[in-house]
Amino acid sequence: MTTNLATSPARARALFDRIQQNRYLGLVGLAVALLAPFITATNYALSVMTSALLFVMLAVGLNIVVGYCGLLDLGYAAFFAIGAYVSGILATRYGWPLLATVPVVIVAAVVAGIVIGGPTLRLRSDYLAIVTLGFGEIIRITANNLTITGGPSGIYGIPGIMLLGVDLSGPVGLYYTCVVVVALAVLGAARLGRSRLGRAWRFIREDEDAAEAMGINTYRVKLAAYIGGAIWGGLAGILFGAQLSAISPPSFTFLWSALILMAVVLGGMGSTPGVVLGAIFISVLPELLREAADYRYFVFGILLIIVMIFRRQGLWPARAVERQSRRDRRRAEEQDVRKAEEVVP
Amino acid sequence: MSTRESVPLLRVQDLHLDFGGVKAVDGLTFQVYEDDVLSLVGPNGAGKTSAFNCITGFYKPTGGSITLHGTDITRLRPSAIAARGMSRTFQNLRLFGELTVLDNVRAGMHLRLRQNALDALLHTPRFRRTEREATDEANRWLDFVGLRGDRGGLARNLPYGEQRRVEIARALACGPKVLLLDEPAAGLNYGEKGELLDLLQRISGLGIAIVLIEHDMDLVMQVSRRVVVLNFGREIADGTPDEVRRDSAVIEAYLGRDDDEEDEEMMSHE
Amino acid sequence: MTQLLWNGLFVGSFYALVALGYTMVYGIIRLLNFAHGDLYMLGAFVGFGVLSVAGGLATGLGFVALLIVMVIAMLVTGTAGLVLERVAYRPLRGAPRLSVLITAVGASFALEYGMRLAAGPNPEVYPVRLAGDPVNLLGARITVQQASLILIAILLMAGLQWLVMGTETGRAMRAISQDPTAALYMGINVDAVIARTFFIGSALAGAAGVMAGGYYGKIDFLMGFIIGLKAFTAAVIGGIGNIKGAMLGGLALGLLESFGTAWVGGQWRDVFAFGFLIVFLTLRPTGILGERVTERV
Amino acid sequence: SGGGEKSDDGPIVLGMLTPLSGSSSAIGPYMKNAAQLAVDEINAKGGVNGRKLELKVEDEACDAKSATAGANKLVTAGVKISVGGYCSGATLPTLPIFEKAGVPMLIPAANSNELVAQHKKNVFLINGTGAQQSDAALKFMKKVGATKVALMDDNTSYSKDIADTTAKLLTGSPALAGRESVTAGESDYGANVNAILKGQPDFIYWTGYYQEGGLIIRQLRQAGYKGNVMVADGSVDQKLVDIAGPEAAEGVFATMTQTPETIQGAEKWIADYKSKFGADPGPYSTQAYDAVRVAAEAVGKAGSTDGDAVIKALEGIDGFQLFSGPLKFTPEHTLSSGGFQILVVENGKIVLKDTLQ
Amino acid sequence: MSDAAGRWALEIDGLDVHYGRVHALRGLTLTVGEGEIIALLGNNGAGKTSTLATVSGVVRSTGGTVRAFGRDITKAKPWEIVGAGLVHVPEGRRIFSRLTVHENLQLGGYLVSDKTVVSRRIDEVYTLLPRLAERRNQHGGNLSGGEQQMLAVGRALVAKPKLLMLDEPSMGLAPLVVAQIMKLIRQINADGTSVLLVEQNARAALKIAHRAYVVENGVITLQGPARELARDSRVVEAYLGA
Ligand SMILES: Nc1ncnc2c1ncn2[C@@H]1O[C@H](COP(=O)(O)OP(=O)(O)OP(=O)(O)O)[C@@H](O)[C@H]1O
Ligand SMILES: Nc1ncnc2c1ncn2[C@@H]1O[C@H](COP(=O)(O)OP(=O)(O)OP(=O)(O)O)[C@@H](O)[C@H]1O
Ligand SMILES: CC(C)C[C@H](N)C(=O)O
Ligand SMILES: [Mg+2]
Ligand SMILES: [Mg+2]
Repeated sequence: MTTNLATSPARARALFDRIQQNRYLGLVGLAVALLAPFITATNYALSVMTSALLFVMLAVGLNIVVGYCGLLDLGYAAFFAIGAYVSGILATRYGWPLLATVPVVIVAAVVAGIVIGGPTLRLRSDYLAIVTLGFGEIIRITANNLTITGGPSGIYGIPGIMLLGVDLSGPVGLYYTCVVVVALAVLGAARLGRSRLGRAWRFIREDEDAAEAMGINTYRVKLAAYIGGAIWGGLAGILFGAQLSAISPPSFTFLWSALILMAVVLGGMGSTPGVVLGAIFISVLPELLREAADYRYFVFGILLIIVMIFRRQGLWPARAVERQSRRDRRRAEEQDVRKAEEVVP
Repeated sequence: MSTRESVPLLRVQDLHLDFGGVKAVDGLTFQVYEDDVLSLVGPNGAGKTSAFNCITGFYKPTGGSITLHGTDITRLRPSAIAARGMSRTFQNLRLFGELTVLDNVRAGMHLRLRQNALDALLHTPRFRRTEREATDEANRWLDFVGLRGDRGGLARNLPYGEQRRVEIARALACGPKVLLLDEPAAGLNYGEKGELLDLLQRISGLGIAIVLIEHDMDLVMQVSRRVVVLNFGREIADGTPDEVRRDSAVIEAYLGRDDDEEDEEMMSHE
Repeated sequence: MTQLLWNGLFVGSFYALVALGYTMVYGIIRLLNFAHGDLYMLGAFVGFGVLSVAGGLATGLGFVALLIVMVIAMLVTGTAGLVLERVAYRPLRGAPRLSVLITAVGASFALEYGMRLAAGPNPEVYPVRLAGDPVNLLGARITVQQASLILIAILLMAGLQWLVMGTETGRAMRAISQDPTAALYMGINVDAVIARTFFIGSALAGAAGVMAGGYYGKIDFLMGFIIGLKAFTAAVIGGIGNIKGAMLGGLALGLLESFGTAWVGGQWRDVFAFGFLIVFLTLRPTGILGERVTERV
Repeated sequence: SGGGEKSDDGPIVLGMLTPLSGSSSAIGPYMKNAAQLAVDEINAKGGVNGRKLELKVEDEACDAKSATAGANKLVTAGVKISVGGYCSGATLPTLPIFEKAGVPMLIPAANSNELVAQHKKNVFLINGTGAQQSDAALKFMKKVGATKVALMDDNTSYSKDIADTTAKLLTGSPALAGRESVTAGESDYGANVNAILKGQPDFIYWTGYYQEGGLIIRQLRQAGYKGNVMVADGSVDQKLVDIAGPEAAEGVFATMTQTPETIQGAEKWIADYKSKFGADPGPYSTQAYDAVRVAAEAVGKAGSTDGDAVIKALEGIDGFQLFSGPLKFTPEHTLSSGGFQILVVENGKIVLKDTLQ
Repeated sequence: MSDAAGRWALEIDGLDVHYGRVHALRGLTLTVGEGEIIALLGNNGAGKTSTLATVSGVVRSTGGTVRAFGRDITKAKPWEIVGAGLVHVPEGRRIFSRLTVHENLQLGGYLVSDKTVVSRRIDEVYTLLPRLAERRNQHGGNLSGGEQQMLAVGRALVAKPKLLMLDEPSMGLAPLVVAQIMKLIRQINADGTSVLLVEQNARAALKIAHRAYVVENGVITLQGPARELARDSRVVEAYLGA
C-alpha cells in the first residue's frame, strides 16, 4: 500500500492531465492563432496558416463522425466539396455575397448527410467505409461532369468575404476571419462532444448494442453525427472557395479525405486539442518539407510512421479518465452514509 | 395490490425463435407483475438468453407476442423498448470499456436528460443544470450498487465483479419498470453473492420488477417469488422456488440429484 | 456483349488478385493496408529491373521469362511486406485500429516516393510484352495471354483458398483475426503467422504487378494507388476477410466497370459502379459472401 | 506584399510552379531543367540590364492547394515574373495571387481556355490554346479525309477542353462518331476502347497525356482498330511510342507546337540540354525555356522589373523567335498563331509531318 | 506439503505485475506440484486472472520468476509456454466466435504436430461433452454461454496439457454441468495432468483440490491443504458460507 505516486513519470503525467483538462487551453490556442501573424505575415505564411485553419475545421468536423461516433468515413471531402461548390456557384453564377450562401450551404450539407447517411448507416464500419468512399467519388465525378459546376476546370473568380462593408478578402482579413470561424467551430464541436449527444456518440462507438439497450436510438444518433460532420465540412468549403478563389474537382479527391482522416487519427481520435494538433501537423508538415524537394513526400511518409510508433494513441489522445470535482467527491462521501431509499429512478 | 397483480406488466405469449434448425425458444409464455422477482432457469442452451434478446428487441422472434404495460412491443427496436421502461444487463458484460464508469451510468440516463444540441453549443443554464443532475444521479446509482472502484477511471480496468455492478447501475439509471438481469452472479464469490442478494432486494424495494437468469440456485431460491424453468426453449416447470426445486423434471434436466454431490464429497483426496 | 463480359472478367481478375492480398491482411489484423497497392507497384518495378538486367536473354523467352521474373518479384515484394509489417505495423499491435491506418498511409507515401527517387518520375516500359493474336470466341476477342493470366490468377486464388480454409495455418490466421489474445492461449505464434500472412499477401500483389507490367507494358511509381483503392473496394464488397469473396468482389467490380462504360460512358463509369455498390450494400450489408452472423448479444 | 526589393542590382528572381509530386510529376524536372538552361545561358551572356537571373521552383503538384501555397511562397520570395504553370486546374487559383502582387505570368504549358477567359492583364500564354489546337486538328482531319471522328479525353480540364472545342467543330464532315472519357492512372482501357469503337470511327483523337495515350493506342490496335489515331500535345513524348509499342504507334499523328526534334538547327539545343542534365529534354522543356527567354526579353525592353512595365513590354513584343515561331501576343495574351503542326510516328520516332501552313 | 511427486509443475516466486499505475500482483508466490490440483481463491480483483495470464506469458511480469517443470519461463513467449505443456482456459471463454465448434477444437491442438492424434482427442472430447458434438458445425459465437464454456475446456483438453490452468471454468454453467466439469477436471488430473484452478465457486473447487491458496490484493494470504482451508473460518466466512 506504499506506492509512491510522487515518482516523476507519475507527476509528469498528472501535470499533463491537468494541462489537458485546463479550460483555458482553448484560449491559449486562440491567442497563438491570433498572434501568429505578428511573427510572420508574409503572404506565404498567411496562406499556409489559413490552409491549416481550414484543415483544422475539417478535421474537427470529421472527428465528430470518426472520433466521437466511431464511423469510418473515407469520403469526407464530399461535404467539403458540396460546401465549396454550392457557395461558389451561388457567388459566381448568381452574384450572391459569400455570407449569404451560408444558410444554403448548411441546408445542402444536411441534405447530403441524410441522403448518404440515411440508407447506409446500418452498415458496420468497413462497409460504411466503402460506401462513404464511393459517395466521395460520386460527388467529385459528378462535379467533374456537370456544366453548372464548371466541369473539370471548376469554378473560378469566387469573391472574398465582405462583412458589413468591410473587405475581408485580403490574406490578413481572410486569415482572421478563418481564426474566428474555426475557433467557433472547434469550440462548438468540443461542446457537442461533451453533451448528452456527444456521449451518445461515444456509447455507439464503444458498443452499439449496449447503447441501444440504454434507449439510445443508434440510428438517429449516428445520423446526427453525420449531419454534424457534414455541416462542418460544408462551412469549411465556403472558406476554401474564398481562400483559393477557384475550386475544381481535383481538390476533392480521395487523397484529401484520407488526409483529413489522418489528421484526426494522428492527433488522437475524439480529442479536440489532439485533432487540432493533428490537422496542423498534416497540413503544415508538407509545406515545411518543401525545402526537401524531391524527398518531400518520402520524408513525410517516414515521419508519419515514426510519429505513430511513438504515439500510438495519437499526438494528444482523448482524455480517458474523469476527475471528480471536489464537490462531487465530498458529496459522494456524504452519500455513502445515506440510505438507498432516497434514490428515485 | 390484487388488481395490479391481475394486469401483468410484461406478458410473453407463445414466443418462438428459430435459428435455422435450432429452436432456441419454442413457445415460451410467462407474465411478470409489478414488484415481481421472476427467475428464469434451465440448462445451458435452454434459450434463456435468447428469450431475453427477443423481449428486449435484439432478436426478432419468429413467432409470438410480447406486451409491456399492455402495449405490443414485439417488433420495436431495442431503444424504443428501453424507452418504454425495460432495461437489461448482458451475460457477457457489455460495458463501454473505454469510457469512464460515470459515463457508463450516464448512458442509462440518456432518455431522461432534457437537453438539446443548442443547449450544448451555448452552454445554457439548462445544459449546466442537466449535466450536474446527471452526474449526481450517476453517483447515486453507483452508491446504490455499492461500487468501490474509481468512478472516474475506465470501466474496463475494474475487476470483473465491480464491472457487474456498474452494468446494473447503468441499467437502473434507465429508470426501468422491469429489469432483466442475465446471470448477474456469474463470477462472484460467496461474499459478493451475498451483497448481490441484498442489492436485488433493494432494487425490488424500489418497485422495479426483476426478471433474473441465474444458475446459482442459492441465490435463485432466496430472491425469487416465482421460478420458470426452461429446457429446449420450452417451459418445463413454473412455480415457487420450493415447488420447482422438488420438481422431478427439473431435477432430472437441470439440478441433478443430490446424491451425486455426496458421491463426490466422499471421493475427495487422501 | 460477350466482349464486355470478357473485358470485365479480365480486368476483374487483376482486381481480384490484388484484393486477395488485401483481404488476407485485412482479415487478420483489420488493417486497411493502404500500402498494398504500392507493393503491387514494387512488384512491377522489381520485375522491370530484373528483366532489364537480364536483357536480351529474357526478351527471347517471353512468357516463361515473365513467369520466372514473377517468382523473383514475389519473393522481393513478399520480403518487403515482411519488413513493412515488422517496422511499421508490428510496433502498433494492439493500438487503435485506425492508428495503423496512418502508418499504412505513411508507408504508402514512402514506397511511392521512394520509388520515385530510385527510378525517377517517368513511366517505364516493360521489355517483354505479351501481345499475341486474339482468337474469336463467342464474339469476344481473347488472347492466349489473357487466358493464361486469368488462369494464373485462378490458380493463385485457389491455392490461397485452400491455404486459408484447409490448413492449420489458415485456421490460425482466422483465429488471430477474431481474437489475437485467445490465439496466444492456443499456442499460436501470432507474430509469425501475421508475418507469414503479410508475406503471402504482398507476394500476391507483386505477382499481379509483374503480370500487369508484362501485359499492359507501362509502369510508374503511382500505379498502385488506383488499383489499391479498387482492391479495397473489391475486398469489401466481396465480404471482408473472405478469400472467395475477394475474388468475386474483384470480378464484380471488373464487370461493373465494363458494363458501366458501355451503358453510361467512361466519365460516369465510377458513379455507376459505386452507385450500384452502395445500393447493393444497403440491401446486403455484409457484402457478397460476408458472413451474416446475427451478432449475439 | 512582395518584400524582396532589397537592391536593384541583385538578381532578378523568376518563379516557376511545376508538378514535382503527384501523377504529373514526370513533367516538372523537364520544365525546371529547361528553364534553368535558359537562365544559365542568359547569365553567361551577362544577364539582363546588368543583373543576373535567378530561378526559384516550387511544387504545384497539379493541386490547387499546393499551387496557391507555392505561388504565395514565390511572391514572398520576391519573384518578379512567373514562368511556371503546367496544370490548368492548379494554375487557375494562382492567377489572383500573382495579379495582386503585380507579377506578370508567362505560362509555358497550362493552356485551358479558362485561363484566357478571365481576361487578367498579367497573364500570358506561351502554349497554344485548346481552341487553336482543335482548329489544327480539324484541318488535318479534313486533309486526310476522315469522315467519322471519335474523341477520347481523360476528364481533366486540359483534355476535356480540347475535346469539347473539337467536338463543336465536328458538325458536317468529318462528323463526330462518339466521345469517351477515361480515368487517368489506370492500365486497362479495354472497356473504353470497346465503347469508342461502337461508333465505327475512322479517326480517333486522344486529347490526354502520353501515359494513358500509349496504352490506349496499344489497346485500340489490339482490338483490331485499323483507322487513324491522333494525339494532342500532352501526349507528345517518346514514351508514348515506347508504351504503345513501336508497331502499334507507327503512323500515329499528333497536334503539337514545335518541338526541338522538329526544328531545324535545334540539335545543338538538345545536345546542350543533354550534356547539362544527362537526359533528353521532354515535353514542355522548350516552352519553359522560351518562357524564361521571353521574360528576359521583356525585362530588358522595359528596362525595369516593374510589373506594369513588363506587361507593356510583353504586349509590345513582335517577332521574338520562339521554338514555336515568331512571338506576337493577341489582345487576349495568347499566341497569335497557335503554331500547331502535325507530327507523326515514323520508324518509332516522332517526326514532323505537316506544318499546316 | 503435498503428496505429489517431488517435482514442481509450476513454481511462482515473488511475482510482480503492474498495469500502468495499478500494482496488481505484489510478490505472489505459489507452487503446483506435479499431479496436484491447486485451487486459487480470492475476491474480485484480487489478482487471480493476472496470475494465470502472467504464467501464460500474455501479461509481462515486472518482477519475480516463473518456473514450469524446472524450466524458467518468466520471459518465454506465450506459444513457447503452451509448447511446454501449460495450457490456459481463459476467463470469459474467448471462443473464436466465427469458427465452428470443430475448428475451435482443432485449434486446441495447434501445437500437436500429429493431426491424427488431434482428431482422436477431439473425438474423446465429443464423448465427454456430447453437447459439443451436436453443435460441431455451428459457429462458436452462436453457442449459449454454458456451451461456450464447455468448448473452452474441451479446446484445452485437445492440447493434452501437462499443466492445465482454468480461470473460473464453472462460470455460467448449470449446476449439473458444474458437477460434470469438476468431475472432468478430476479425471484429467487422474490421467496425470496437474491443474491450477481459479474458482469463485469455492465449494466445488475445494472439493476437488489437493491444496489451495487464497490471494488478496495481489499476495497470497492463506494456503494449505484444501480440506483444512475448507474448515478455516476466514475461508468459510468469505468464500463458502455456512
Ligand atoms: N445466433 C444464433 N445462431 C444459431 N444458434 C443460436 C444463436 N443464438 C443462440 N443459438 C442457440 O440457441 C440455443 C439457446 O441459446 P441461449 O443463449 O438462449 O441459451 P441460454 O439458455 O442462455 O444458455 P446459458 O445458460 O448457457 O447462457 C443454444 O443452443 C444456442 O446454440
Ligand atoms: N488491463 C488492465 N488494466 C488495468 N488494470 C487491470 C487490468 N487488468 C486487471 N487490472 C487490475 O488488476 C487487478 C487484478 O485483476 P485480476 O483480473 O487479476 O483479478 P481477479 O482476481 O481475476 O478478479 P475476478 O475475480 O474479478 O476475475 C484488479 O484491480 C484489476 O482492476
Ligand atoms: C498539355 C499540358 C500542357 C496541359 C496542362 N496540363 C493543362 O492542364 O492545361
Ligand atoms: Mg445465456
Ligand atoms: Mg479473473
